Amino acid sequence: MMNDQATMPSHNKILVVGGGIGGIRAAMDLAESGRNVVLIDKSVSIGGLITQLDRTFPTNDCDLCTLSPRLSEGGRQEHIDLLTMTEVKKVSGDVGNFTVTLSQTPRYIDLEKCTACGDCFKVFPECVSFNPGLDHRAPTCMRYPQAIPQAYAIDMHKCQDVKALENVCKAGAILPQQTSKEIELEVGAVILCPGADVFDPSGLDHFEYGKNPDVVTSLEYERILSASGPTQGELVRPSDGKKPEKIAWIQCVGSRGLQKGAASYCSSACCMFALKEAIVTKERFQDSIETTIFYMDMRTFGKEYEQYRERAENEFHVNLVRSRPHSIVGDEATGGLDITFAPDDGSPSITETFDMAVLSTGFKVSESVRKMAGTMGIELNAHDFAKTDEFSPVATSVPGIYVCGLFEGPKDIPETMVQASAAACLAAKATQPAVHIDEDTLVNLPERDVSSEEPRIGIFICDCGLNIGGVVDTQNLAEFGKTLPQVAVSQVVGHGCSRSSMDIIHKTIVDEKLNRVVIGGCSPRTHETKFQDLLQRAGLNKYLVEIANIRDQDTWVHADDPEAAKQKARHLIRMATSSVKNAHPLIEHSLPMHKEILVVGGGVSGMTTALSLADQGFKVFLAEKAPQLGGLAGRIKKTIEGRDVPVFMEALTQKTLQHPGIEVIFNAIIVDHTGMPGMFKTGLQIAPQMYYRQIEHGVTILATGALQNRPETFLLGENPAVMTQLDMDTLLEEDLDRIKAMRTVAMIQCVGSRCPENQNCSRICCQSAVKNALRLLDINPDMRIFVLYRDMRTYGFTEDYYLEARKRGVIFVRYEKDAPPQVRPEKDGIEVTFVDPILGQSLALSADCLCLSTGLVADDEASEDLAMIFRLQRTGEGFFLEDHVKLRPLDLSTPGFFVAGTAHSPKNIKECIADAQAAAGRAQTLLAKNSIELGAAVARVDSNKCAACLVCVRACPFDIPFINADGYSEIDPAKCHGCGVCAAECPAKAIQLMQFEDDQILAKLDGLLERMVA
Amino acid sequence: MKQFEPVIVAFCCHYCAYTAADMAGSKRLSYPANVNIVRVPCSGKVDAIHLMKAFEKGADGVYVAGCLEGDCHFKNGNTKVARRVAYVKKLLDEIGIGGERLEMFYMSAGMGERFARVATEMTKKIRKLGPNPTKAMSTGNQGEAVA
Amino acid sequence: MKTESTLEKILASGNLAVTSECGPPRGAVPDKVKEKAEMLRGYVDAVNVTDNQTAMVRMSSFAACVIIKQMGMDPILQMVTRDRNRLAMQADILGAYAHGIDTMLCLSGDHPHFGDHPQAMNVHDIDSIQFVQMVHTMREKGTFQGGDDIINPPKMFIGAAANPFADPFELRVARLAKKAKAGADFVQTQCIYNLDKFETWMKGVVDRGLHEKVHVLAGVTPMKTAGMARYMKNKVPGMDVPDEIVDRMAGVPKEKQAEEGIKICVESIQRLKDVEGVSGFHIMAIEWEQKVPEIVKKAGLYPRPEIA
Amino acid sequence: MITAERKPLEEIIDSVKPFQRILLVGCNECVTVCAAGGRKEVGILASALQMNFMKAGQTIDIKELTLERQCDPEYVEELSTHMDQVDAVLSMACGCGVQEIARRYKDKPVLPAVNTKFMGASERQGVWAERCQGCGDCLLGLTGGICPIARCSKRLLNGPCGGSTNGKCEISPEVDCVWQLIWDRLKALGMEDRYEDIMPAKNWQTGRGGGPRKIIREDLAE
Repeated sequence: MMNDQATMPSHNKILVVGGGIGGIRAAMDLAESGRNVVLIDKSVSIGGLITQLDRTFPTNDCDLCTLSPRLSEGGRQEHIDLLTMTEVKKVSGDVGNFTVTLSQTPRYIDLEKCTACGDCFKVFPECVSFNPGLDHRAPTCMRYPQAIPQAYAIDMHKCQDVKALENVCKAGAILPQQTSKEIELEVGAVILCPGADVFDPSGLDHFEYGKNPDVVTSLEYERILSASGPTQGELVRPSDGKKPEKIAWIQCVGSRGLQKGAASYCSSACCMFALKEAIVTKERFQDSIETTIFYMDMRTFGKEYEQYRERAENEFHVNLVRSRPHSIVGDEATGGLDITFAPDDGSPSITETFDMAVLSTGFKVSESVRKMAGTMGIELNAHDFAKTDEFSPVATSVPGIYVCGLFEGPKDIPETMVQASAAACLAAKATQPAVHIDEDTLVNLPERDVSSEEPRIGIFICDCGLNIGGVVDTQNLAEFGKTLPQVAVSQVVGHGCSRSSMDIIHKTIVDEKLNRVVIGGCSPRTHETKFQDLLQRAGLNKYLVEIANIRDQDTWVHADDPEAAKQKARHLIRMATSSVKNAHPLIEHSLPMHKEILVVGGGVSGMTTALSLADQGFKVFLAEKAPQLGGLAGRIKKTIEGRDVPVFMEALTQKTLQHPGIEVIFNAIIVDHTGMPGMFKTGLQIAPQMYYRQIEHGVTILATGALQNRPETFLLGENPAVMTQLDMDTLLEEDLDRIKAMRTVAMIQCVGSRCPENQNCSRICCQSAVKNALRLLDINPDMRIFVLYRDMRTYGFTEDYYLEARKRGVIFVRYEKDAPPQVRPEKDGIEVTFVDPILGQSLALSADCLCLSTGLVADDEASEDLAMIFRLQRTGEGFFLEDHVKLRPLDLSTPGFFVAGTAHSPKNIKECIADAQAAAGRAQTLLAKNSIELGAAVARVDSNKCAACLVCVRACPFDIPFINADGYSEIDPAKCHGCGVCAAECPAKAIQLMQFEDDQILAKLDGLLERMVA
Repeated sequence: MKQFEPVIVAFCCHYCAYTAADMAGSKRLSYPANVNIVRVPCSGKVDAIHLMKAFEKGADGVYVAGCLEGDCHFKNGNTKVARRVAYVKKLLDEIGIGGERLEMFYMSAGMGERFARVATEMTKKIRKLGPNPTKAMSTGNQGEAVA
Repeated sequence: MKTESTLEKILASGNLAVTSECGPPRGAVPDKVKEKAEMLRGYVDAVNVTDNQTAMVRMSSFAACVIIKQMGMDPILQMVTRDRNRLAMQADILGAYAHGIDTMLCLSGDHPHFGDHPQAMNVHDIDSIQFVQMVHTMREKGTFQGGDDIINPPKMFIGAAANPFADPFELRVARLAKKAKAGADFVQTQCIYNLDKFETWMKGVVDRGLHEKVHVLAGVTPMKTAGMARYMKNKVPGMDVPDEIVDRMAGVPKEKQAEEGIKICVESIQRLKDVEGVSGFHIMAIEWEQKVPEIVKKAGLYPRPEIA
Repeated sequence: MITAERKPLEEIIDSVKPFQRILLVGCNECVTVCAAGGRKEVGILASALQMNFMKAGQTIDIKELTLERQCDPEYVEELSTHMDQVDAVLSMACGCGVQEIARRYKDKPVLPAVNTKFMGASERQGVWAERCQGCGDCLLGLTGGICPIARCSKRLLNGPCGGSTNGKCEISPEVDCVWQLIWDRLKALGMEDRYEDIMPAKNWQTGRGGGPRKIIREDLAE
């Protein structure tokens, strides 16, 4: 399929530049919504930066494992045309019909032929290069085990004997004569997600990076930790291979303008990055290792990130030291690193010795990307990132060219995923869906009838890097598998979900004529479908596989007791094996898809998501509980960049109200809900008459927003001089005289956030404070403004405004969580007392106005009701809980549900808009389908056993069973939700729930309790 | 003589308890390896027979873990099974196996900690109760099912 | 006169009749029967002899009646359908009549559930109304329920029970009508404490002219203590004790409560005397027979008329 | 339907003690519907018995089988193939089933595992109540379709006794006074007057009074 453009009409093609996680997400969203995509990456395989990460917070999963299924999906998607080692030369034309010229440097490998056997590398290691730092023994040019495409690449210049190299390859896949070629395509839109480089600290002599091998960047440290890294996941000190006992992280290297050549912005992701690395390190070595993070402000502003920081400090005892070390000096004697720093309590500098230092280097736009942008005529901002508008976060200055991920601005994975989906949504608008191609017929072998065969079980054990292999001896486990009855094959397959392993399993199934498969790996929740698809491709019914969760539910939780873990792994394998014997082929049912969308909430997110979908011809119902649109954003006057919010909101509201594709339902309360993705039924009651209305829709998007927090502290609500930042925002527009009259204004941050009542960081308060401070100074330049904060979290480019505020004389004073400022009413004002950390003594100031940064809290009441009615999970703070914190940030765990805006977590308007467009993009991936595939896990009645007793009819939570004309219970598989309650209650045992049949469950028990000595 | 290691079967609903178990995994919260999970789409799928057979086959303890009350993905499967569990507890008392070897728990998908705590408590409790009486007589079966 | 019954004669004479009851002992002790009956001599026209009351085994009503008859007093043979089938009942009726017992009360009887033999099978071959009908047939047609002729058919003066207070209330008058229809000559009512409700019922009875067909003897029971009042109110099915009564009993000191009970009982009789359709009183002084004379006196029902 | 209830396990256990190989037979009719003796109950009982004996270090061999209907010879015949491998039959059917097996297999002990209760209806999921005593001479036409024989504690045919309180029977506030129900129904049907007709003494011959009963349909009987 590679490089074959024939199948694709150009008008509906979209070019995605950059095969990082953002590019993959965008490409997959587009492909799933029926668009044809050309995904290009300049490196030899896709994956981008994330493939160098060991694990990601907050679950500390191995990222390769969470990502790789996505990647091979990416590879599998028939709509995606993948070009590696390819860059954009030229773009002309405009939205709807661009002409792009690509240039592809030679790989010297025939992708169709290369089997990735690795022979070429074994003989000629020198011609393969591997380079995200720290690489002593270039293992292979496949940058990580799950690389796509699954093929090598040759660096011909490094090759001495081309002939010999050619001969090495039995597949004859090496093409020395290959030359770089130019490809020209017609595309409707372009999405840029080229990612970013990380700051190179070698220029900073005071950190000895490059001189001293024990000073590494955070990315290099990831590689050291990574199972697929140069040290196979062994944590050793590069200098002498000893296990380090003290590691220091130094934050803001190349960010916040701290060092020469450093960017002035905040790189946003490094704090969590460092915390995660420290926690993972602690996890590995508990108390035998000491981890210290030197930071200025701990910027854990994302959803539940604050709690993650709490855990780092309290559970894992990571030392957080607020200070900027001024030097790292290697100590020849000890071989250690002397780090000198000044504690922020003003006490004199200290020097402490560490074994390793990790520099948390920030992001920067690479030269090549800057050039590319130039050729496209894309406007860049002061920091060379693509310029975007606060009200249109992923659109570049060139219509039809969209941007997502790091190139738009420093950010972490979830935000990148959001922007990717948003960009996909907008790009899709510029193009037409392609003719839908049924994938199965394309890739699957015809299904083999195994009904007459004796079970031939194949057991495949993943080591999942160290996740499983590090705790139990997988080889030994596979041997054990061989001893089980009816097992034909039992083997270890490395990363089972990796492309190569999947191919091995595929081949084994076919060659060994297997008719049942057991995978010993991670949770079926995340990987079952992947392996089911694999079976299908291998010509087996997808329900003939059983997954033994030996990772999440064994090695991850019993790492402390390898023997127990080993025994349990055996149990789980035995259970799965004896149960899979009884599995039999099942057929799935499908239903027509409702293409309508229900959007709940008419704020900026709700309206934007509704419009994004309606613009593409979908019918949208927008249910708003208030009698007008606008939500919280409707009360905001100005953005930090000074944009006029009311004007924007008014336009948005009018567009929404006038759009023929959108029906706005005011005063609407959701009262009931049934159905499944593609055919939901939701009941509304509409005030004031409270009449009832039911809406049929295919997907649901929750944009129910959040509430401005108004805790009754610091005299808020009691004293007219005390107000919230939101009040101040209004005041700034409506009562200039009062502002002019103010001489001193105090602001207190983290009011009602990062506290026991609400552990969350509200994310937006720091920037609002800075925003209002600057506006106050605009009106009244000699006003004295004090901002009392715990950590200034002006992430990304908002750091510039923080800087500006300081330059313009705003005084920022930090306070400790346990020593908050005290306030006392004064005549016409407020006295604020606080402890100055430098002087170490408390100061009092009289303010004309006290401005509280109260942030946002979940609308607990509303979200609780909705969670109840829609059966959704929520976080402790009452925000909706996404399906996967990193990779599916807007998908809720109930299929067909998406969340956008502050209902997900506190966000500013720009982020809400990105969310809204992204949610629309995600929704399209479902709506593109014309039928709903129902699982086969449905209840089936054996009419011979049925006593027509009505128990199932009465027990079914959804009233599906009925006694049919023939006098026995009938259950419509299309309607059955597959809970199995009827099966459990049937007194005649006449009902079985497919995939969970009694004999399968009992067989599991047999497998577990079989009294055999292992 | 090494301490008795019970075999415990936990029937976990896919949407909450099983997810909570995975959550415990990703948070690396360790709990006794004695607990073996059987995944069911809804706790309401767990049949009285499954519970009985688990003990008959030699489990020392069994528990069903479903969604929090009111949160069942299928409306009320969890409360339905809770009634069954209570019924089977009586049966077990009648035949001298001991109803206290069977329990019902509720937890949400996010409650990895609770899953680990429940697993630990249940294991402690069953350790105290000793092996399933059906194994008591047939010699040397004690640790074996675990071995 | 339909029968030889003294009670019938008293009622026919237009006097207010007075009956009371005597529960046979739970043992073969004839003296107990005599003792109780003796207390009533001269103060009542006839003495009900209960039949395994509250489903507790006692000396048979038939035997106790014989003893009382031998004392020269007039017993009323109570019989319940609970313990006998139609054969046994007819047999006993023949036997009783052979001993000169000429008045009886036909009941269905309390459920064994309340008694000392809850395990017992309750027969209920026929119900109380069919029972009345059966005794009536024996007297009027001279045939057994089965249809065969009786040699010297027993001529029983037939009584039944009526509970004006049980539910459904609207059925209560109709139920009396049914008993009348079946051939009841008199009814003795459940103890009356709620006089208003009784009067409502009585009005219904009079409106239908039932009091012409069947004599209504108003049942009264003196209460010993406030506790008893409360018990009757809450625990005894088909019993209606208004709060005023309970409060009034509770209102006086313990040692005075018995006295108060008697007072209430007497006042009730006084008031009921003037209620149209009431043709006498049935004083049920359970295990308190010695108080009956006092009540009868205080109620101005003494001396009893002499009827030859 | 005929309703039944599993006997206390202790009683069942005692009854099977003398035997080594048990054939546990369920019935797919009434006892399945009233959750007393269907396939599922058979499974649960088998498991319970098994455990009980394992506890004592003994093993018992239980074969589970559920017949379409235990009160029909043809179905009961299906057991014949198993009979020589068992020492006793434990039946979870109503009394009819137990007896049918006893009739067919003269030399095998048959033990009842359930108590047959009454002919009833299911009031709701899991609740069954008595409705008919099979008197053989139905009078429901006269009592508004509610049976005083099956549902009055004293089988009164001519109205409520003095114990009827707030629509409940004197024996327990859990029990409805059937005559209250009948009366309400008669009123609803405008048949109040019916009440005053005296219902004559019942002829019990058509019922148990007449000894064991039989129905013979000449046209069908062979």
